[in-house]
Amino acid sequence: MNHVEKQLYAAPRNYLYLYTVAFILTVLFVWSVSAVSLNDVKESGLSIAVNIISGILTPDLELLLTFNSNGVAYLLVETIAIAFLGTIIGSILAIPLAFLSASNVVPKPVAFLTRLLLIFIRTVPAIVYGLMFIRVTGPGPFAGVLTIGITSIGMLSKLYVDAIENLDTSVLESMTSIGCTTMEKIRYGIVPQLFSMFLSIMIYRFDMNLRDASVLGLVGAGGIGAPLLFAMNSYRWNEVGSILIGLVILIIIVELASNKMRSKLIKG
Amino acid sequence: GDSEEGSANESDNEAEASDKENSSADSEEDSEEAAGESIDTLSIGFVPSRDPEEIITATEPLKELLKTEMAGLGYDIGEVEITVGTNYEAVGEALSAGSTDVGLIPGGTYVLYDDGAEVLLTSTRAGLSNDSDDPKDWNDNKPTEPVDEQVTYYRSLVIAGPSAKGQELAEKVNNGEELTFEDLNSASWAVMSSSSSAGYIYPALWLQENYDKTITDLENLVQVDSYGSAFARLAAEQVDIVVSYADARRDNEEAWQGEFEREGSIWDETNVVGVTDKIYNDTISVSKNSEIMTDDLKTAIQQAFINIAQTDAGKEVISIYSHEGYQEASSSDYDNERSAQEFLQSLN
Amino acid sequence: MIEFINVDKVYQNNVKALQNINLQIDKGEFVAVIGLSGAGKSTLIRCINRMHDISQGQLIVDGVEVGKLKGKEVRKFRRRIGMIFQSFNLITRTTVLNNVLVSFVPELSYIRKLTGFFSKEHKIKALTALDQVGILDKAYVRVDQLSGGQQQRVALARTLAQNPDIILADEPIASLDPVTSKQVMDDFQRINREMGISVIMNIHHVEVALEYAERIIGVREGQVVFDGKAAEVTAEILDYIYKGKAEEILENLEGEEAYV
Amino acid sequence: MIEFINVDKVYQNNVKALQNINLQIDKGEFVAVIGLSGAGKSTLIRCINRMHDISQGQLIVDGVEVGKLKGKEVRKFRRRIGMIFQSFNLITRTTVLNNVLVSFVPELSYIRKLTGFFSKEHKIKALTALDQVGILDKAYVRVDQLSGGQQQRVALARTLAQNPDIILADEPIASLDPVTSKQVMDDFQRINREMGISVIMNIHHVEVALEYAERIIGVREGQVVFDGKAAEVTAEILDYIYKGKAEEILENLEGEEAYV
Amino acid sequence: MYDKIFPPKKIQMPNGKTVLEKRSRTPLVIILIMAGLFFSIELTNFDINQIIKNGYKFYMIIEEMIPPKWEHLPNIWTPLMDTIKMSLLGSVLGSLAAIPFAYLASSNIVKSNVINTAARIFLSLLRTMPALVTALIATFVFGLGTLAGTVAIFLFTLSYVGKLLYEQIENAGMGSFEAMESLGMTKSQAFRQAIFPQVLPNYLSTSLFCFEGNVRHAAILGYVGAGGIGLLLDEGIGWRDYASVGMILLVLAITVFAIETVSEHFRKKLV
Ligand SMILES: Nc1ncnc2c1ncn2[C@@H]1O[C@H](COP(=O)(O)OP(=O)(O)OP(=O)(O)O)[C@@H](O)[C@H]1O
Ligand SMILES: Nc1ncnc2c1ncn2[C@@H]1O[C@H](COP(=O)(O)OP(=O)(O)OP(=O)(O)O)[C@@H](O)[C@H]1O
Ligand SMILES: [Mg+2]
Ligand SMILES: [Mg+2]
Repeated sequence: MNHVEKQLYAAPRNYLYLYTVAFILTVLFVWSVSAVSLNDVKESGLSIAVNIISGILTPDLELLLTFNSNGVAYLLVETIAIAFLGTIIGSILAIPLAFLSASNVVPKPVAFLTRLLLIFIRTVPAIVYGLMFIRVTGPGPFAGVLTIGITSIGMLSKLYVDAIENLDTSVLESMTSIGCTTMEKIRYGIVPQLFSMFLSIMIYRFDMNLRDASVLGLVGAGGIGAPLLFAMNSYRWNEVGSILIGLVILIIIVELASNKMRSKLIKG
Repeated sequence: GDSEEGSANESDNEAEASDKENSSADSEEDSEEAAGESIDTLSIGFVPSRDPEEIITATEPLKELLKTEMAGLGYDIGEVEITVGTNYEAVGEALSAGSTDVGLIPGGTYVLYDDGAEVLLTSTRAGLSNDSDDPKDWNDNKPTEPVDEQVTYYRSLVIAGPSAKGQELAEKVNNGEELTFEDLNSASWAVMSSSSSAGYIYPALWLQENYDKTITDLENLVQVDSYGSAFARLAAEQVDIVVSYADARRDNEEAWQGEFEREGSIWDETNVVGVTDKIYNDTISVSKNSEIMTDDLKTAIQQAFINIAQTDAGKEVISIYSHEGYQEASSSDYDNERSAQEFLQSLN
Repeated sequence: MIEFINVDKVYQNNVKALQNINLQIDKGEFVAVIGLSGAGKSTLIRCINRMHDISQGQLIVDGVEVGKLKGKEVRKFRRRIGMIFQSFNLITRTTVLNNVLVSFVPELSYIRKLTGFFSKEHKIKALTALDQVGILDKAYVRVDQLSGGQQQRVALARTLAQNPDIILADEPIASLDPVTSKQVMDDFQRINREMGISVIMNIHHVEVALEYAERIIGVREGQVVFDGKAAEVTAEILDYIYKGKAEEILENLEGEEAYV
Repeated sequence: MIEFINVDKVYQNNVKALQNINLQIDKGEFVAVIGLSGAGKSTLIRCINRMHDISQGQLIVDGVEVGKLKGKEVRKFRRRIGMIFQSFNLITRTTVLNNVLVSFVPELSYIRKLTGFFSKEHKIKALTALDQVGILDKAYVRVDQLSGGQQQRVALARTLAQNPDIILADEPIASLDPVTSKQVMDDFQRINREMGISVIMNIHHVEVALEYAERIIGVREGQVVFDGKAAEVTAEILDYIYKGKAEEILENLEGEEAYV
Repeated sequence: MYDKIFPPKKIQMPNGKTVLEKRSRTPLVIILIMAGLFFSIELTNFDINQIIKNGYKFYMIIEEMIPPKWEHLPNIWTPLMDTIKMSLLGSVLGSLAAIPFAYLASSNIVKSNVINTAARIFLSLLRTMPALVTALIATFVFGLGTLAGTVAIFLFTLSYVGKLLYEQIENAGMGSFEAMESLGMTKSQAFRQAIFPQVLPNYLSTSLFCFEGNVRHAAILGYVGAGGIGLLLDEGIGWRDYASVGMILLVLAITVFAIETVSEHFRKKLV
């Protein structure tokens, strides 16, 4: 046996680990497949689904082109306002939470506790937050703003933490060599790096918040969500269609713009 | 910015209010008008019990009506804000927290949130051509039509659909047989969310009274988001039974043969297999925790709505809820509902 | 003048990085420190501006004993010594000018520090520094859009803006290609000659070191094994500085049996 | 044998990277291509295995006209030509062995391709290749834990495992330090001599090029301005190859007015 | 444009050279953001005073949730498992299906603008479709219950992971991809060998993040009859039984925590 073959057999064997993971995954997968039962599938249900889709595809253009406070255009503007303000509130609230849960910034136990808190914040569904805020503000877009704000915190702080943990700290070394204090290092070494990253994350979340407009509808929190839900509940699918068209156009515009801005922020 | 706007509008409205001669306002109270209190905004919450989209547009005139009416009763209201909650809880919570002043909510919701809400009025509506509690009567006298008589209650129906199971149950009922719980349990049911009076609570009571069982004892039970959805599923034969307010079939008559693509009419294809107790109509309730709420204001609101319901314009507005008038109500009117809820919650 | 007197440096993990160093570097010298990877070059340089504390001995810079400085004094002391790193260590995602302006941060008033507005004089000083290294035209470009050589020049300008007496450079051309390297080394030379700033530089490229530096210090296993004029360096001396390990590496390569 | 006949290469942005190239490189040669940054060295090399398409002229490798190859043929053709990159281009986050094994991927059955399981023979071949470049002992180490020189050797092993006739190397030592560079260059030389594999290499380090290559090709502004034995290269020739641009760069630096 | 309106400032240097300093865009951006804020505040009736005044009311529901109603726990298991099952299945299938779409959407791999744009628009449309609408339609096609929920989650996961994945692919180092091509691999082989391992850790963590999000979203899907724990949640809210809601949320939070921990484990393994 020459040294090449020897090396062949020296391969570290983590097969046990791999097989265990693979086995667990398979079991989980099979188990989850049991959620699927095909016997509920009915022909007539399909035809209703087809009707729904064709309803969506033949939108009520009148609604789309109405420009009063019940028209899609106005509601979209309101939705933008809700998402914008909500994103800003969420982004601001997420900053301290992100720093407190970044394990390279604060001690481990603090990071862990903050993480738990974030999980709780994330777990409460928008509909429950909606109810909580309606108690504070009454129904309407204001409650929507706060709901969007708080539901954004989870993802925002997670992405913030990633950015914080990927900070380029080499610059701090050179600032030390210039004779900067810790505060100066943070202000000039860290903030500029984080600023554009955070901004880009915020823009991304804004884009998502616009899409979450429909969830907002559930709690009567203004914007396009409520009409969308009402139209759905009363099976006026061509109205749903016109609302969705408005939403799609808006979101595609926002996505294009936000992609541009984000890449500009990150790549310069 | 809000308060400024409010006060700016106020003067306009005052002018307006004195311009218009109020037909229905009491002339005695007219004299108090000058010394009237002023309220920046009065917010009214509606539940989405009918077609929310229509509620929004149809209730638009209510704002002016209410302002005029309240002005006549000595209250200058800067702005009437109307919101339609997407669910009952939103309106209930807002009312109990005092972030909404007035709520047009069902009795069930009122009872659930009565820690913070006080009922002022019960609506009256046209009765139906059928008011029997025997399901067979409903099937023999189809379709059901509204009549002139005003009532303060409605009923919920257990309706069997066109599926084989549904037809089988309907057959039995129409032959005068009593359905057993096994019969009912063998069918699949669609119910509304658990706080819905007609879509959950009263059917549950019906089961309790007749079979000593409750809804959660049913094996094939699904919850759906709206009555429209329930009937769509009934038409699609995804479920055999839906529970809904008595009028619902009239509301879905068109869709049945349209979007839901059924051959026969809704009256031919569905049958009533159960009729629940009387359900008290929607209430007009006010918040106990609202800052502006005083006893005088409550009386004024009470009076204003009764007056509005007597004008033609007002009738048209409230017809969206199939309200035709209002009667004063008190908390004890809802004791039945209370015990029903207590009972249901005790099952959980 | 920099003076090492019997300096030792032991890292926390008990690695003896420097042993008994005795050196004297005069103002205006251009010194290249050469030696194998891990020989202790970086440690040597970093002790000078107290990025690392020495463990034993004395290190005196312009009459001040570095080890005795405290808090604020250290920072003040560091301002007189510029430092250049292999990986440039610039603030990414901001402009060249901002990177140079950073060197004025410690001088700013409290409000300016917070808002980040620099005065016109500072801007002019920073631009002048950029001009000295020939990248004035890139002043408003984001640093991540520059080539490696240009980035190193920004770092150089940042250091120049600091108006230092001494520049410490830790392998400033290691990640540059030869053409760019030459330009950067020329910059160093010019700065050294025209402004009389001492330059102490770690460098892997022996031929470059010999070309630009006046004096070569050879470090091997934490000890100074050669110290003399660049012109005096012979192949044997290089062999001596680099040998110990070079052989080891070769041995490793030709090892008969390989284990994981 | 590689033959360039009147080859032109124009990039989509209308940059004329190569102009009228005529070259003939025989089997077993060790050729170094030198020239300034942007001269077209990389382009020249990359045309050979059709990583770039040429715009004009003919490029013939072992009797096959490269430009005429289609889809599958191109891939088959590329398998005979190894390529080494300046930045090694290894698959990070996986072991050295896996990096070498990928060179067998195009030969694998469909299922193996997907699952990534390699046969024992392939593994032995890969290990042998690692042995040839002397890093057999690192076979199961993750590549990101290796030094630059070791990483380049992994790349070399990957290419050797491919069993190529020709190796194209694009600045293989640009990011290595001199000691490691030497080791890697020695590897290239050994492979060239012992296995008779042709090596065509872009290189910035002229002195290294002169030491290892038999033949030097000087490229300037997309044209071959020198082609001859390494021994024949004089200072004037180097000056000629590099000059044009060096001046330009200097001019640039001293430009009077700077705009943003 | 901007520079025309606000001409660059000239900075005169002592040695006679001049530098043109472009006017900073920051004021413009600040003005835009301020305007956005102003309009948003107007439109949404945002009023900070109301928060200060009524803020305490926010906690009332939370207070009622604590302590959670432990007796509710036995009712939670089955629907929770249903929720996890449908989220798991939907997330696994969705993440897998996202790979080909992300591949097609990446401009550095597939060099066809038409295909890239088509794949991106598809993903974007899918993402815009509110989960509630997809879930509702799915209940008609697949019946009321978890299958419909699974389909809705599948589609959402596909769109979300697909978008993030293609962004990661576009940011991946192309060096090794190039090397693979030079070895004679096809594009998809080179992708499998060189790009996929690079994006794998992020792909896994995105998928797991999405899975975790889906468990939470599944809570909402109950609303349209798509099964799972959402029904129970809805019931608790409907009855104002916040102690039960609290119990459900606690169980959900523990589930989310478990998923996150597993996710961290694998990410550390891979990076
Ligand atoms: N922060 C540290 N903690 C512990 N040991 C260290 C530290 N920094 C360096 N060392 C060790 O000290 C010795 C000298 O390191 P140093 O970085 O000074 O070498 P160098 O000559 O700069 O090498 P290179 O050319 O690779 O940069 C090495 O053995 C190294 O492992
Ligand atoms: N993909 C491309 N598209 C357009 N132009 C290119 C591309 N690649 C290279 N060029 C241009 O072609 C010319 C030759 O580039 P090439 O990369 O071949 O130079 P090089 O000699 O390898 O330079 P270096 O030493 O910097 O690697 C340069 O002007 C370059 O800008
Ligand atoms: Mg070092
Ligand atoms: Mg090149």
